Amino acid sequence: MTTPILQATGLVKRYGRVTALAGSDLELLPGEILAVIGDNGAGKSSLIKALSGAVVPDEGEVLLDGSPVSFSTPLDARNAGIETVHQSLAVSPSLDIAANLFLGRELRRKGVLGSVFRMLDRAGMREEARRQLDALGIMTIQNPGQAVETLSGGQRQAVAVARAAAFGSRVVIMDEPTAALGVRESRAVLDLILQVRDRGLPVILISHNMPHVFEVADRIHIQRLGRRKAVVDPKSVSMSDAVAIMTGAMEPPD
Amino acid sequence: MTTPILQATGLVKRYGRVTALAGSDLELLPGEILAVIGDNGAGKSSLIKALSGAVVPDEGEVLLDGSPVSFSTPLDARNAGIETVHQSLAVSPSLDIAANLFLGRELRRKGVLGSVFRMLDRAGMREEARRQLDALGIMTIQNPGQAVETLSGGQRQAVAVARAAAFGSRVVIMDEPTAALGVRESRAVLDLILQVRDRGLPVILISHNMPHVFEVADRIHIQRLGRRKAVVDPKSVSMSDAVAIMTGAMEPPD
Amino acid sequence: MTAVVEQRDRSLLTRVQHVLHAQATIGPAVVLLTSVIVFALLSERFLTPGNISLILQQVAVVGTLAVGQTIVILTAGIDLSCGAIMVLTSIVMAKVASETGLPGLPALLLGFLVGTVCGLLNGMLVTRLKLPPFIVTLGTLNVFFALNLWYSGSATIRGSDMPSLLLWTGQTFTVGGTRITYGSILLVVLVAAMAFVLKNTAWGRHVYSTGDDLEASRLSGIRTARVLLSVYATAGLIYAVAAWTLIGRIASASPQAGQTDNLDSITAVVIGGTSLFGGRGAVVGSLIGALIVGVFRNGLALAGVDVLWQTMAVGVLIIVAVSLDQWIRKVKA
Amino acid sequence: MTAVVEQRDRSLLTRVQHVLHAQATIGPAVVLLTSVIVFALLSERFLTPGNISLILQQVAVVGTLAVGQTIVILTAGIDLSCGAIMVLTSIVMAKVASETGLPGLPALLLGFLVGTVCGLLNGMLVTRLKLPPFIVTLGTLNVFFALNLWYSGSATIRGSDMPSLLLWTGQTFTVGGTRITYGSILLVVLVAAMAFVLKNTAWGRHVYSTGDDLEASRLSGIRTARVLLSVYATAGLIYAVAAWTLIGRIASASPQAGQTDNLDSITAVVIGGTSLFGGRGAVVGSLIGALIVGVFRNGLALAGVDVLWQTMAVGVLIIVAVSLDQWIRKVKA
Amino acid sequence: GGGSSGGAATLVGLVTKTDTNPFFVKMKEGAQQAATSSGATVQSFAGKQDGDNQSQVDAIENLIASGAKGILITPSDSKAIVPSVDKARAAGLLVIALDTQLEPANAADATFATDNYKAGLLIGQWAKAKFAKDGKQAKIALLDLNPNQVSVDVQRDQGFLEGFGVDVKDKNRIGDESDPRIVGHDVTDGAPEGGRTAMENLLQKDPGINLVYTINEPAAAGAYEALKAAGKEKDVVIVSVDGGCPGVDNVKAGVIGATSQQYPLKMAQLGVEAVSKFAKDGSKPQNTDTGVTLITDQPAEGVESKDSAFGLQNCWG
Ligand SMILES: Nc1ncnc2c1ncn2[C@@H]1O[C@H](COP(=O)(O)OP(=O)(O)OP(=O)(O)O)[C@@H](O)[C@H]1O
Ligand SMILES: Nc1ncnc2c1ncn2[C@@H]1O[C@H](COP(=O)(O)OP(=O)(O)OP(=O)(O)O)[C@@H](O)[C@H]1O
Ligand SMILES: OC[C@H]1O[C@](O)(CO)[C@@H](O)[C@@H]1O
Ligand SMILES: [Mg+2]
Ligand SMILES: [Mg+2]
Repeated sequence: MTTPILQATGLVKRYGRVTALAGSDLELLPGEILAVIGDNGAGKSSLIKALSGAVVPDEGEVLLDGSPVSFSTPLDARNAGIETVHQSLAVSPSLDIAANLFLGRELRRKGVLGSVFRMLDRAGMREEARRQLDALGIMTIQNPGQAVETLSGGQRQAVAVARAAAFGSRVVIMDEPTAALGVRESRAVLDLILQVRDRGLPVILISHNMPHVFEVADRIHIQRLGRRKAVVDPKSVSMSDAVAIMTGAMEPPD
Repeated sequence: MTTPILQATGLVKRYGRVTALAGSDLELLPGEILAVIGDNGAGKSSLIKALSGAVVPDEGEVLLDGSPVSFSTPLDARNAGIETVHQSLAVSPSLDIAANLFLGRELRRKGVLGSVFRMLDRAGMREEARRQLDALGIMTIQNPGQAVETLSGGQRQAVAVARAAAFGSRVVIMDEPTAALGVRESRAVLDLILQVRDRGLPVILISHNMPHVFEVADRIHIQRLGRRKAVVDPKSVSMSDAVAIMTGAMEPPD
Repeated sequence: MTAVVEQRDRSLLTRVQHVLHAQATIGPAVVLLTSVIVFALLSERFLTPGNISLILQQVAVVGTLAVGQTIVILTAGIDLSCGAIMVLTSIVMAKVASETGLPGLPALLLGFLVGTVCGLLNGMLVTRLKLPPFIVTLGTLNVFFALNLWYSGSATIRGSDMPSLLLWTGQTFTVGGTRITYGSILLVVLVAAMAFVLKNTAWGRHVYSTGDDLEASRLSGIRTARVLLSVYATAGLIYAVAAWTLIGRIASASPQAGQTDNLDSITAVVIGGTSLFGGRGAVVGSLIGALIVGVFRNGLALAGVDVLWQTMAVGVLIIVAVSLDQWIRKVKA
Repeated sequence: MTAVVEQRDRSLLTRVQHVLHAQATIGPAVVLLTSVIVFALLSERFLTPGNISLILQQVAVVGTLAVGQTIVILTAGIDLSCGAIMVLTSIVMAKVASETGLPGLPALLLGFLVGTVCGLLNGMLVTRLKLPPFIVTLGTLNVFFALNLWYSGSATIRGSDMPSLLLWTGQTFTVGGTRITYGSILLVVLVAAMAFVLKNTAWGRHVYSTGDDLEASRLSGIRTARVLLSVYATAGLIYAVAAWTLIGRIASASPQAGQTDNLDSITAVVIGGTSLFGGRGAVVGSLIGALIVGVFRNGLALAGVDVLWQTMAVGVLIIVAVSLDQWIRKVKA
Repeated sequence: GGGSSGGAATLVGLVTKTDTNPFFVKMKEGAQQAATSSGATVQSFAGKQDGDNQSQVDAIENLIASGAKGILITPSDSKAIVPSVDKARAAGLLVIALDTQLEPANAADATFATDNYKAGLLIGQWAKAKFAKDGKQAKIALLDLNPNQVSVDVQRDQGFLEGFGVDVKDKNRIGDESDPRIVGHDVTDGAPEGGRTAMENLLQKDPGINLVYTINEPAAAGAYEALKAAGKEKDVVIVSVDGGCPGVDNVKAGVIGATSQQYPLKMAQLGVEAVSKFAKDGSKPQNTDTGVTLITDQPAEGVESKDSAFGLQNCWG
């Protein structure tokens, strides 16, 4: 069996009296789209937060390419090549699109202006942003210099997705990226996910939308009560069975 | 033809340079579920905000039971029997469930305690809340005295939905009530909507989820570019045609 | 909605945290109790009835202001102008009575009216111009202070020129050999009444809800602008009550009084566990907060500690008390 | 994503609003210009080079503080302790030099160090204890002020006892017959440098982004705690520069100075158009804000208006300027 | 105000410590009166509170810019203000310190003030005689101005102690004494609120206090309220400085034992006249002691005093 590119074992995360993760495992194989489904509160977001450095798990281990890693900040995970679109879009409303795309990894000017005066290469970033957005074909944004707060919810979502897709080098994680999107916009994001996978990058996709999940996922991780209940193959399990496992109405096939 | 219970004609709403509503109409017939669909930014939320007093339209008219009304605050609409679940859940996190259910229409104690000292009937409200939640069968909340901030997103959604269903006397409006919900929770909300309709109350449902829309709607209002593009019958139009009209790929049949 | 996995906590600390969490104002109360015990051990004079009564007198003005400040902060506002409103109203009460010979009661009521109007002005600027309360009251602070200087002609009005009603708050009565001022009693009554109203009336609930999430409250059908207006106006009225207490305390009305009381009242509210972000807190906490500061200043003074270190102690206290309170609140129900 | 329906605005007012909106600090700039013109018409003495230079001198201290205050407010913080840090560092610089005979440069650097450490302490309390900046700095304000009283022994240190470097900011040079202090120049240089850094470096961007949405910034991979620490520390350093300017300005170091400068610096920032909610604003605006207040005070004084009305004017100014600015910002791009 | 047109009226600046102490209110009045009779214009400024040096610095500069001929100032910080005074003098203005000496005193062209040391000395001597006569052991509380060791504060406090026969050690420093009769010092900001709290604190330290020195009468009024609330007003002797009408009333009522009366109106009048004269012929005035009178209804052997009737005839505010 191939080593998983990203693996978690026995993750535990407590918030006060609530245990969000009660010993959860996860395996992401190279080049696959792994969907994560589960009821509200099943611990899906908590799981991917632990994988992306957004929270530090109380117990358990995360392995990247087989070697243990410990992310204490989102930056650590990002530096390891893991890009995440969080459920609560992590964008800065007052900054423009280009600034948001490059947030935390700004390009600097060449020469002394950059090295001594630490000047940003604004033009470079705008151009690059323009290029990325075009390449992804996800939307026709007029001007990467537009402030994100002037975008609609769907457009903001697109910026966050574009950022992850553009910079992810090992893993891309998306937490309900289409929840607020219209039909057409959702379609574009699904296409983008497939596109990313086709570039060879594995994707973790959290979604409540079963048709979407069954359309794009290679494998489906079913989360229940803070644990991985099962991993199923969308080609061999029906949508209603997956939902039944998810809600506890049915035991997973073994 | 029956008079629509709620009707809007030529609504216009501008935000600075953006025109969210460019002369939008709407008709809600007695006892029906009217779905409103449209791209992100098509003006769906703006439309129902104008109907529920959350914003005051710049132009246009709203008629309730055939007579013109003008709601300058959400309270006006509520007093007229229109209950709304907004896309950005309007709940008060630090208050408990019962307090949220009765927010703005608190029950007072009987006798002088209530009339002179204006004391709240806390016990009465808790009991009534308990009863409402049970009757709706939407969830098993242990304790109506629990603060809303301790609930999961899905549970909060449920509180907002329960409030609208419990107090709506003329019209219930729901803006993407299932967007953040899991499969099971979405199911419960859809059942609730049907239940409300069966009580004889008409419902406006905004949703991006086409299967949901086609399952419950009696008629579908398609919003595009700030206007009503068409109203279609889900029994005679296919899902893909509805989406095509919504995105402008197809002209509505006339 | 998945049922939540509960678990029994093992650590003692977490258990303590839970017990404390159950009651909102218990954090400040613990701080108060602890400091009282420590100071009682440091000086046998501390726990005498006379000294307790003195502390109550010393916190009466700031404590009364803190009642008004609390309701403003509960709506996610802040009132930098409270001291200025208090001074202005104290001057109005005193000057009108001493110059026109207006009897005590109408003079007092006129002062209450002026305080209410000042508060209303704040409220109108906050709700109509939609400016942050910090900015509004930073502005009106200057305006009210200037009005006060102008109306008073910068002159102090002495107690002997005023009707006795205005000085009543400084009068004492004796209970079991201890002298207590009516001003202290007024504070306690005010706190009790406000606590009742906040807890048991729809208005109180709307105050919390407005501070918690303004837009959500508005969409829920609360007339948030009206709630805010009523809160600022009520706060103004309470500052006028504080003005009455102030007159009694210094037996005069001085246009330069109360200049540090803005921050002092905020300090009391904050130490008392009310969140600056609105929606959370209690007026009883603010009274306790004012008492904590009073106990520290008095206790340190008794122990012969220099004012300088009292100031330092208040600074440290703010940070420690609020941290403690936040630690207690961290446990979600 | 549906294309947005645009429309041409017809009303003149809306058009004016749009033009103003294009440039962030243009609101405050308009206010400044208008007031300069009005005062120039009221008094022929106002627009003389000497008077302009005087206004610059008078705003130098508050303006410098406002530079530090601006970056703190940009992160959605607030610094009530800036005046206390300034006074403390001015006393440290002056006393160390006058008592131990330390030469000017090391004394100055020591002061800078102390300011930075004070700021760092604020930053640590904000990031580690996760307390609201208002509360942290309300606490440290008392702590720093007490330290200042303690270290100074409450005594003013005279300029004649200090090395001349410490007084340099008060020295003047003459340009075209106008005397300009080095302190004013220092302020202008500081504003220019900070404006450059905020606009053109990643750090600047992260300051805005952290203030805009802390959690979003953290999730985007910004080390927000580090950004906040660096902001508070830098602000502390800038307050130390203000201390240097203060010493030059009053040619002495007084432990009693700067008590009202906290609110004054916030006033400058707020009039300058920076949002108290963080993420929006510019340091140039704060300089303009400080100048507006300075122009008003000076202009009214020249016109022979009583201080009382100057105070009133500042109050009204705050509200009017911020309302105007908000009105301009209402136009979404 | 006015003074915008060059050449017409002589502009005189008056910079007081605060706007609110009746003493300074009186000064403003005195200056105004003198200005009307000598054809000058007065523009007044004040600090935000006692001790606010920065506002006074700004005021001096604005007056220089306004073309004032002279400045009358009661310095809040007698040391820190000196460089600004130097600036004004260098710009050709006449600067007169009123009420409170600069440090050094000759930093001003002249000082028109009470001899504050003497004001303190008189009440100290009076208290000493009174306590000797009553055969009581004194327990002294000193309610000073602020921690800044301002000249007026130091002079009165030390004068009082010397008058009372306490070894003051460094005469330029408050609080370095080690006499067991002294219960303690506290600061009042020269205002009633501060006076009350300071009195309360010192009473806590030693409830047996029976002699209270206060920097001025507003502070004394606050102190009295504290004593009253503690039921001690009958057992304690208060001495003060100012001799304003309310203060003298208090002497009459027995609230204050003795007070050193000052003459702020005179200070301001002389000041305005001196500036007017300077504007005409450039002549500079001499230092003037505006006088001090001990007011008490319980005269003491060997200490010259007047009664409250005299006090009321000569009081201000
Ligand atoms: N910061 C937090 N503080 C307290 N409790 C939390 C926090 N984050 C999550 N929880 C709790 O942990 C549990 C798991 O939450 P999580 O967000 O991981 O669920 P989810 O599967 O992503 O749900 P959803 O589908 O609604 O997004 C829930 O009970 C939630 O209330
Ligand atoms: N408060 C506001 N200020 C400025 N622009 C707004 C505001 N509210 C809505 N808009 C703009 O009006 C347009 C219509 O928004 P609306 O929320 O009505 O769309 P919607 O159809 O509900 O979209 P979605 O499906 O994303 O909820 C959008 O371009 C939006 O950006
Ligand atoms: O605060 C001290 C000041 O108070 C006065 O006594 C007036 O009440 C002045 O003489 C003195 O300068
Ligand atoms: Mg989630
Ligand atoms: Mg919407």
